[in-house]
Amino acid sequence: MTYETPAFIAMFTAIARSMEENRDHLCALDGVIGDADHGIAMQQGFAAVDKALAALDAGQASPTDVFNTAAKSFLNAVGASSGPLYATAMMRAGASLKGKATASAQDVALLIPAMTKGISDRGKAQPGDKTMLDAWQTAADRVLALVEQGSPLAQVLTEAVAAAEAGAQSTIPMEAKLGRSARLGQRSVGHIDAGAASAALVIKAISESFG
Amino acid sequence: MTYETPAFIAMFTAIARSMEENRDHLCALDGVIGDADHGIAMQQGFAAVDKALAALDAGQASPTDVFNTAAKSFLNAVGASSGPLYATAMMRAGASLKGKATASAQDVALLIPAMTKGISDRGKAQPGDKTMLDAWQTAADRVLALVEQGSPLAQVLTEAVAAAEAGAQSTIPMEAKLGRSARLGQRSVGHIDAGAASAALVIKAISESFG
Amino acid sequence: MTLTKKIINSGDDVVDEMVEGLLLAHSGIVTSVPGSPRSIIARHGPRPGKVGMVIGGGSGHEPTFVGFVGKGLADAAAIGNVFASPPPDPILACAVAVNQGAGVLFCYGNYAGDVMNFDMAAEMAEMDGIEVRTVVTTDDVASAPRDQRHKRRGVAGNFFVFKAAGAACDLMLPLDEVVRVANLANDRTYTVGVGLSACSLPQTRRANFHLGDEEMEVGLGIHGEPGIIRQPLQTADAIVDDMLDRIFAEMNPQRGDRVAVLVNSLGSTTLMELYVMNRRVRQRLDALGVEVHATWVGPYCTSLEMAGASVTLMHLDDELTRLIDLPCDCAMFRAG
Amino acid sequence: MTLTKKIINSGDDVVDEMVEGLLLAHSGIVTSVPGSPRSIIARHGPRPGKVGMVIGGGSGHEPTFVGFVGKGLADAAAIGNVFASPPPDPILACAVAVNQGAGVLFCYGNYAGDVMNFDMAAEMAEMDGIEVRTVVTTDDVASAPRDQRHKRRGVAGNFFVFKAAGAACDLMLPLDEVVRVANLANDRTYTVGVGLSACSLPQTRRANFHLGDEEMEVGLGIHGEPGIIRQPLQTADAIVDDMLDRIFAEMNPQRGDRVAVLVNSLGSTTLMELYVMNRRVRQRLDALGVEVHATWVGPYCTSLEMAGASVTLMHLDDELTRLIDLPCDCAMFRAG
Ligand SMILES: Nc1ncnc2c1ncn2[C@@H]1O[C@H](COP(=O)(O)OP(=O)(O)O)[C@@H](O)[C@H]1O
Ligand SMILES: Nc1ncnc2c1ncn2[C@@H]1O[C@H](COP(=O)(O)OP(=O)(O)O)[C@@H](O)[C@H]1O
Ligand SMILES: [Mg+2]
Ligand SMILES: [Mg+2]
Ligand SMILES: [Mg+2]
Ligand SMILES: [Mg+2]
Repeated sequence: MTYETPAFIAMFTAIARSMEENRDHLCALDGVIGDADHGIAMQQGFAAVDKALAALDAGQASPTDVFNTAAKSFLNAVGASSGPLYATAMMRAGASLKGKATASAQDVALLIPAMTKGISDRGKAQPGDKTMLDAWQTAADRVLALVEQGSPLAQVLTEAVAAAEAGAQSTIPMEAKLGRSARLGQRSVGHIDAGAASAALVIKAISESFG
Repeated sequence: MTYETPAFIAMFTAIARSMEENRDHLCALDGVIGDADHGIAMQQGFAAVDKALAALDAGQASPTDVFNTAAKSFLNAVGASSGPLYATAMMRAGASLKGKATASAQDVALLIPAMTKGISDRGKAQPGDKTMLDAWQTAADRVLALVEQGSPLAQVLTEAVAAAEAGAQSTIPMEAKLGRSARLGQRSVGHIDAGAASAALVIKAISESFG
Repeated sequence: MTLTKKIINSGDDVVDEMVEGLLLAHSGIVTSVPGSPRSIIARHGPRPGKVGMVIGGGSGHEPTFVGFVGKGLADAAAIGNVFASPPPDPILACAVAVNQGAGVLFCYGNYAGDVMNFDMAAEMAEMDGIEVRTVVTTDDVASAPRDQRHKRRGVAGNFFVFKAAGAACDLMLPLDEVVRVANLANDRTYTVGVGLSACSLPQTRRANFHLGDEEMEVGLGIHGEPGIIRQPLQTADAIVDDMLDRIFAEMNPQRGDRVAVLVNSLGSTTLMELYVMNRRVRQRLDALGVEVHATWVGPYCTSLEMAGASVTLMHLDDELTRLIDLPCDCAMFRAG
Repeated sequence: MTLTKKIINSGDDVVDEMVEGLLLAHSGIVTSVPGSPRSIIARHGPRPGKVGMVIGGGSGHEPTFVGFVGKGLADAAAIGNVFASPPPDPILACAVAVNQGAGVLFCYGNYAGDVMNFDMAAEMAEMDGIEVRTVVTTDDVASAPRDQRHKRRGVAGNFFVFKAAGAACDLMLPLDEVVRVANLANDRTYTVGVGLSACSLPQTRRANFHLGDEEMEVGLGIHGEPGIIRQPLQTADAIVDDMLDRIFAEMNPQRGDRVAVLVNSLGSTTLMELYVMNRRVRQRLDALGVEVHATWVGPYCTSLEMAGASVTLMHLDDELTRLIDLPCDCAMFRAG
């Protein structure tokens, strides 16, 4: 099975819907150790992406165009920490599909490691710093292992979701090292990182969109 | 029976104690249709009076001196509406005892009409305007009638308290015409006037002090 | 009932400690009359032959009144307890301190307590040979019907009346003229406020009235006095529209008219909200062809930590325009 | 849970509507870059050969940042969503607009989001041939240990750093010197804040953290980030003493030293409370023989409607004293 531009647009619509539904929940999580706006950033960012993609000529645009448009519109709608991180993630994902009008199942699976690379390059976080990277990296590592083994896309994505959720949960006992919660030290322990929680939701929406 | 300086100092101490006890209650009453500070004004004013009188040489000071000192210290501690009204009341009371080292029972009874005159002169309220005057005037009228009949002081004061309380209650159905609540029109109806409520307490403290 | 939280030492000391702190912060601009710490005077205001201008009222409205003392504005402010008129003594001390032989203007909001105390001070000043004239501000449109304008409260519009009268004094106009200007400014100034939550006095630390979770009070006073109607919270545009409808009904603005605008916070309403309101104020004035000559946005006349805001329009003529534009130098106010 | 009350039209539009309202209110002082409404520039700031100074950050801290744009201060401010760094585009638009060939300083608070977005904008500006240098403010003493000063947040002390750096630009110092001055100002600026209640974002209208009825949070950030300790509400004097003890431990003030003081409200804490705090600040400084050169009191760096306050000291030397004293002309700030 192959995937073309509309599939990626649909993927972003699915993410946007999930962020809309989880906005207040994510704000509450961010409120515990941050500034309580993460849900707004994610909702507003993906709503802007959805709107920008709706204006795209799906017949003309390549999958890479979809990701680049998404990156730009997310960044400009959001700023914040999430803006540069997700915009870079999307640009890396777009680059990974460069020149392809259709993407293979493997291309789709490898979007997750590509996005993770973007987040890691931009934010320079390390796994264990209690950030969204803890969810993305756990998912990306699992994806790479399964792609290596030639697992089918459905399985890769299902396991990516599980890995992302585990990665998000793993932030609970961590002490924050980066971002707004970095100054909390011990007081950040015992709470999930909001960016990691939303990352798991994003990966879930991607998975369901291709599942 | 006659009354000298210490009796009037004790009277102010009794009033101060009552205002202290009723401060928050009077603030709450003022809050409904005014600015919620009447209890503070009364408490602070009579506390200042009490303090100033404590510094007075009771051997040297005349009853008039007591009232004049009280007037001055009340006014300077309070300002507000209550300040000029009570200060003028006390000055009129002091004037009514002018030249007397000892006051008769009748002199004491007539303090209430004297104070009322001060409040009325200063504030230019009419009975029925929903102010403290509604309590004072009702009490003063009763006092004058009983003094006319030659009633004993204890009876005069007891009936003055009942009249003041009735006068205060009578403000409930009134529409405010003066002071902060004047702009409320109909919305002031159904609530007791804070100044009338405190007036009844002042008269009660006076009565108990001489009772 | 839980008490509100404030950064104070004691409710009884808060006014004196505030005065101490503000004299230290703004020592180049204000000082107090020796022996009368609640009589705040401008260092560079009074000068020979100039009418002295004394404002004042209760505390809790900062920067009103203390913030409006300075060259080109008020020469002195007498400060009362929270929400309570100052007694006559500090008012008199102000009058004596700023009197330069040309007479003194008393200018303050129209409240029974202020009127009684300022009138007593005026009588005492007259006994000292100081000529005193009084103008009370009555800009709160919601506080009495139009035919009883003299009964209205003075609220945030004080700002414009003080500015115009202070400029008139600074221009060395005689007392009669200063009084005329102050009355003119007051007559042409209109305010409507809305409250979203109560404030609490430092001494009781209890909400001084109660509003429902979704309610606002239209026309409430700057001490939390009830207004004319209590209704569900509206959008910023709807709130401003209602305020301006009430103001326009009296001001009767004509195409080509000029106004000064003050969008004022009652305390905890943020600049963000005030600017959103100002946007709508401008839309409405533009639609009428009314020119906005100057705009002030911020907490100018507060009611402790109350949430809410007011809009004031001053209907300018050439004289008031010139007076409003005249530079002044006070601790918390920027002109021009 | 009940929603907080705000005077807005919609949480999604509030920032754009605020910008519209403020450009209308202060049109003599600021305007926006055509096509980039959230890039606010000074009308009289940029001029040939002058280093351009760009500040910025999330909305919700007004008058920070928009209020500090004007001659002698910042040349431009890029405005983000509430509590969110602006994206690179409006920052870049500011840099392009104020670039006069002498390079551009980016100066803003040290937050991960701001750093990423400003750095992206700096890269883009460099590609356009504009030399950009960055100084992040790190004045919040409570936000990291002393040996990790570079990790600290930038809070109300922005005010002093922007003032000094803006004055350096106004004096036509070259970019290297401006960067040196900004770093010097930041190194000598210390802030500690306390929070008494939460704020709420306009989009959610829910308290963004929870504090007990009698509690305060010492060292909290200007977005409601938790501080270093949560404890029962203290008196004003005790709160100030604790703040100053933390500041003095780092600043190490000596008899004869000079400081500038900022007593700042986080939103709904009143001027009355701030002046009470200032009184104590002065008592403590007097006791140490430290001279207060200038004092600012008011809401300069807010956190929406949060209750709370901060104290900032800038440890002056002769150079900083001169820079702080230099007149400036912005919408919401009075210097000198
Ligand atoms: N350097 C970083 N690398 C990766 N993720 C980061 C980094 N800094 C912050 N984050 C993530 O960003 C999240 C906060 O995002 P958001 O609330 O949208 O932005 P802001 O911090 O500007 O309010 C955090 O929960 C964390 O997961
Ligand atoms: N002109 C007046 N004559 C008599 N009493 C008045 C007058 N104006 C106000 N009052 C009384 O004063 C009371 C309010 O006093 P207080 O709260 O101490 O002063 P303020 O109105 O300045 O807050 C009212 O409840 C009313 O009884
Ligand atoms: Mg956040
Ligand atoms: Mg009252
Ligand atoms: Mg009062
Ligand atoms: Mg944020």
